Amino acid sequence: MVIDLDRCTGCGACVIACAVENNVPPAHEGTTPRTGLTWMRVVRVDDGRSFPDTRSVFVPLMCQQCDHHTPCVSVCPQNAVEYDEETGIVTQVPVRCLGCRYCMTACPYHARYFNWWDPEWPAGMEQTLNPDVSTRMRGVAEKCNFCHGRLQAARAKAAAGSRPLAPDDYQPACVEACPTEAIVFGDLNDPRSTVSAAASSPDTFRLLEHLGTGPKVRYRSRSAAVRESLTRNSVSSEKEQVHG
Amino acid sequence: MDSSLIPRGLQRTSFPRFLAWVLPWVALLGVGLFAVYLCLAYGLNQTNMDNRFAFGAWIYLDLTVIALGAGAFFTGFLLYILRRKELAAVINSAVVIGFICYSGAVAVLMVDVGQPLRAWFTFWHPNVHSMLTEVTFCITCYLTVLAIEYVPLILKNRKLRKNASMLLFEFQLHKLMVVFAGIGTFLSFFHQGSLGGLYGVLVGRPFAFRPAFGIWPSTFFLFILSAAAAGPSFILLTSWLVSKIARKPLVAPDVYRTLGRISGSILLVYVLLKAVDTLVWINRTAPGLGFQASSFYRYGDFGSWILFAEIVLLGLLPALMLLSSRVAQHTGWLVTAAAMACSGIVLNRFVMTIQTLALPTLPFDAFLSYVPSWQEVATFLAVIAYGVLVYSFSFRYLNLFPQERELRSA
Amino acid sequence: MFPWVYGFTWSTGNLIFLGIFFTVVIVIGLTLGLSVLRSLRSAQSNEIAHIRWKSEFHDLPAAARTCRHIFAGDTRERTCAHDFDCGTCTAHRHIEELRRSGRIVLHRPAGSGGFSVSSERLYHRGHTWLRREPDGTVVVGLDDLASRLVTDRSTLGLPPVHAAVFRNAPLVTIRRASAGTRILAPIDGEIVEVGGEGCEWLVRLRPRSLGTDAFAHLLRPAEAAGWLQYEFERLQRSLASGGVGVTMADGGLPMQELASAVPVDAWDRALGEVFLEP
Amino acid sequence: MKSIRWFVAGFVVMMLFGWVIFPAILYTHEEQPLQFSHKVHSGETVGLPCQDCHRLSADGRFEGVPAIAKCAECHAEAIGSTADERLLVEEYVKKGREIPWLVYARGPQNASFPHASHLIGAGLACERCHGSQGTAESLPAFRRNRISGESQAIWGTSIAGFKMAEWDGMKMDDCARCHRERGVANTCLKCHK
Repeated sequence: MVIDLDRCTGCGACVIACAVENNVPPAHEGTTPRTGLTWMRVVRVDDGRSFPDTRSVFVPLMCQQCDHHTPCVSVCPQNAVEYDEETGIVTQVPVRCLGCRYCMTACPYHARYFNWWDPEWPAGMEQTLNPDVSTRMRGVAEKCNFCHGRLQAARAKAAAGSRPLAPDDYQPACVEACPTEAIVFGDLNDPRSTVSAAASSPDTFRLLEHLGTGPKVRYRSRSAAVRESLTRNSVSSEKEQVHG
Repeated sequence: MDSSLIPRGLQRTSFPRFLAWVLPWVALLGVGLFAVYLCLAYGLNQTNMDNRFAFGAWIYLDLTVIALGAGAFFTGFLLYILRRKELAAVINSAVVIGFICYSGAVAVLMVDVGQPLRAWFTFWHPNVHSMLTEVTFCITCYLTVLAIEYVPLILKNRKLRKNASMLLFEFQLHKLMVVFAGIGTFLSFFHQGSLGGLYGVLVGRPFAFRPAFGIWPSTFFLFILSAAAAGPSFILLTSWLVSKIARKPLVAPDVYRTLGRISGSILLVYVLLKAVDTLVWINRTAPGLGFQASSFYRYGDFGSWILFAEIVLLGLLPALMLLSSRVAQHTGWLVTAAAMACSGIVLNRFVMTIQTLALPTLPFDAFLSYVPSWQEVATFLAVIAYGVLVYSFSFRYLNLFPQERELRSA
Repeated sequence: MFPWVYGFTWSTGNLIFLGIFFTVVIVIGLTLGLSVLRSLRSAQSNEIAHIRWKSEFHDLPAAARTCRHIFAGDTRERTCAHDFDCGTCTAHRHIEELRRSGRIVLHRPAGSGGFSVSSERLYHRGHTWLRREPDGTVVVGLDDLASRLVTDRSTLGLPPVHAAVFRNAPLVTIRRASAGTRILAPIDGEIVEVGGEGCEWLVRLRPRSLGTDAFAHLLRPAEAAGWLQYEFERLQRSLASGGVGVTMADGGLPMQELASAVPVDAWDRALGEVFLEP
Repeated sequence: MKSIRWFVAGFVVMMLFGWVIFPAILYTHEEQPLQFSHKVHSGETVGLPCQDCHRLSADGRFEGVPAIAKCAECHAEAIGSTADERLLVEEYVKKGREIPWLVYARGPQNASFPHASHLIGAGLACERCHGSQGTAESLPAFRRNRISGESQAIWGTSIAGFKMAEWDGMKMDDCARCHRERGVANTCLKCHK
């Protein structure tokens, strides 16, 4: 997945699409920005200058789908977090999770979320639930899995048609919803795919590259200032304003 | 009233006075249990933890009490394996303290996890690469061992020993205690280490991450050493405290000195290795992950003073004090040094758990602060109340300090 | 966890980790099982009395475990490590040999300290004495210190005739203390007669063995005199710090009615100290 | 000796409780709203192929239980004289109501089983998992786990996991074993959602 920050307007369509697709319940009363369930969120990063000169960039942030040495997989005491060799997706199995939250402390991208409340839908709203995604209960962790329910449905559809999975069969909800087509999704291992082409562009970068986690989500921006501000040593600036 | 339960030859306060001491703790325990009920019935939204501060006061409490409870395994190791006979004076008390610390920690963990009923999944589907798996397995086994070590103390109660089968079981069990001491040492070694490894392996938290020796990060070994150093100090501290509260000598001064010496020497080794580890981290590990170590100390109240306090003020200083023969002559100074050593370890656990999570990782992250909710604090206090209660009852009805009778008549 | 559980793999990590875990569990289980088995076996083999004494001996304060040779002046400082079983003590045998060969002489006069010690009696650490009768039986009574504490015979629960008694195991119970105190039997044997009111002895026993080993652990009069004095001091010390006064700062004679001087709330402690109840 | 006798007695009682009494209590015993004979429909009498009622749709979804309209194709009027036949026609077909079948195979909400991948992708026969269900004379009782609310078919009748036939109780272990044998990925989210 490659996200073009220059195209992102911060509209939040991806966030809504993600929540609808993945049966994320409406925020419970008392939820704060720090306790909500947002598999995907858009963070606004300002450059710290005062009003007329300020420059902001919107960073859609979700599970970065780290490569093999993911910080979260190895720490889970009971194999409730898995690395899928076939797709490269880091998966979370809510029914296996005991809610120790070790994976959440391990994740440098803060992309994992905990169900602090029991999920509740207003009466009638449960009719809108996506049958391809299970709902989660209180006390377990969850996160973006590149709309795995869609992958399963796509696989079944391909099998019904006796054909292999095609790139167009499966796109995550956020990709579909983005009005500016800022998010490109596909097989990074396929050198001919659009996503590979986008990923090999010199203005792409990954968050916290130095940690060696090898995220499969890339960001790109033609602005060197943006690239610099998102890749530099995280703790060098204190003035930065953050709006989650 | 309950004099037939009190060990013969020991003087204990009257039952009403004991009740007056116990009741406030029972009340505190009750409040805590109510908080626990809230957390279990309504979920962890009762706490102030959040997605970023996923570990809070409870994990900190767990790491701390388990480090302080290390006195049980280490005293057992010195007494039964290395045959330091003089430590027989505190072994019973050490076992009770160990049991309290570990059972309290496990109890809090059961509240802390989101789905306590699934706790057994870790045994059924263990991920052996996770430090938490190692911790879970070892602590469960070790708590069992501690409970087994506690049993003879209880069976020795004056009323229970009248029953021949209890006495026989106690006698036979006690003869095999060296096996349990050995297993306890083995298990403690691994889980004290794994608790350190818990944070040391977090490559996503450059503040805590340490490179590995073999399969364990350096914090693994530092935690073992620091726990072994804090354990005897804590035993010293509690024995002294109990003797102050009970207003009678419980152990001979030379036992205090022995404990102090043991604690001091291990603490010294620990502080030196910790200093080396910190230097390696500042110069190699942190820059390798793209971070400047000094930048971690620019947030809030977490200045570099914390490093100084941890290593020098509450590390090197108490180590030297505990080793000094002049300090050892004065129980007051010895106790002060032991308290400082324990505080140093408590601070270390605080830095590893709370500071690690408070510091930002992403370039646009904010520094976080977190204040535990009253439910968290009450649960925390309930563990302390539980410990005081278990210890008070044990002290009243069991013979925790074998030297007490002799010291009384001396 | 087990090979048949879903998701189990025979990886090295699993093998090492689970191997160690199961070893630990098995060792804990086996050790626990072994102690249960052993206690069942010792319950059947009538070792209870022996084990009870052994266990309680180790709980006695060091002062109550003083070696008999201190009272005779053979040695200065020594705590018994053999459960008062001098028959198995090599040091005891050694000192006895030295004494027989005249290389050790008593350098402390065996003062009775006001307690009467009879030359025809042997003394047990539990404050009973024993006298061998010509018919092969022995009679057992309370020594001078104990009989001053236990003045009322009606508080004593004596065993029935034909009951088997074991050395260091309870022989008589005193019902006066809150939890009941036991007076220990000096030797193995069988009760043949129970003494009545006014009798100088409590029970008559037929010893299981009449060999020297059966009596080796008992104190001889020369030792008993010093021992009684020492025991009396020990009793006083233990009572004194509790704010109770049976003091004899001037080294005078112990009062005849010692019992009446011990306050009710200290009874338990006093009896426990004297009759070696930990 | 006495203690051994007590032990054996206790052992037998506990085993009986765990293996016979508890499972009997744990599962409900519910009859289907009406009896249906697979044998009549698929056998010589009518001779319908399985796919006539249980169909894979083009998007890969499986239509497990046919709607009442499917039944109405033949049963617009009563064909036989049995009570169930009358019930079907009077209560459901004529009123246009769906039959509230108790679906044996309805799995837990967190599991997904794409029939398409198994039937077409892997080429498995229906009988591989459903056994002789397709030729059975009557419908067995539906047994629901009182705690989880799931059908017993998900767990299988044999608690110990001793299987008489391949289709006897399709537990997760059975899925996993087949995946392993066929070299299909065994990750959690392969089947869970």
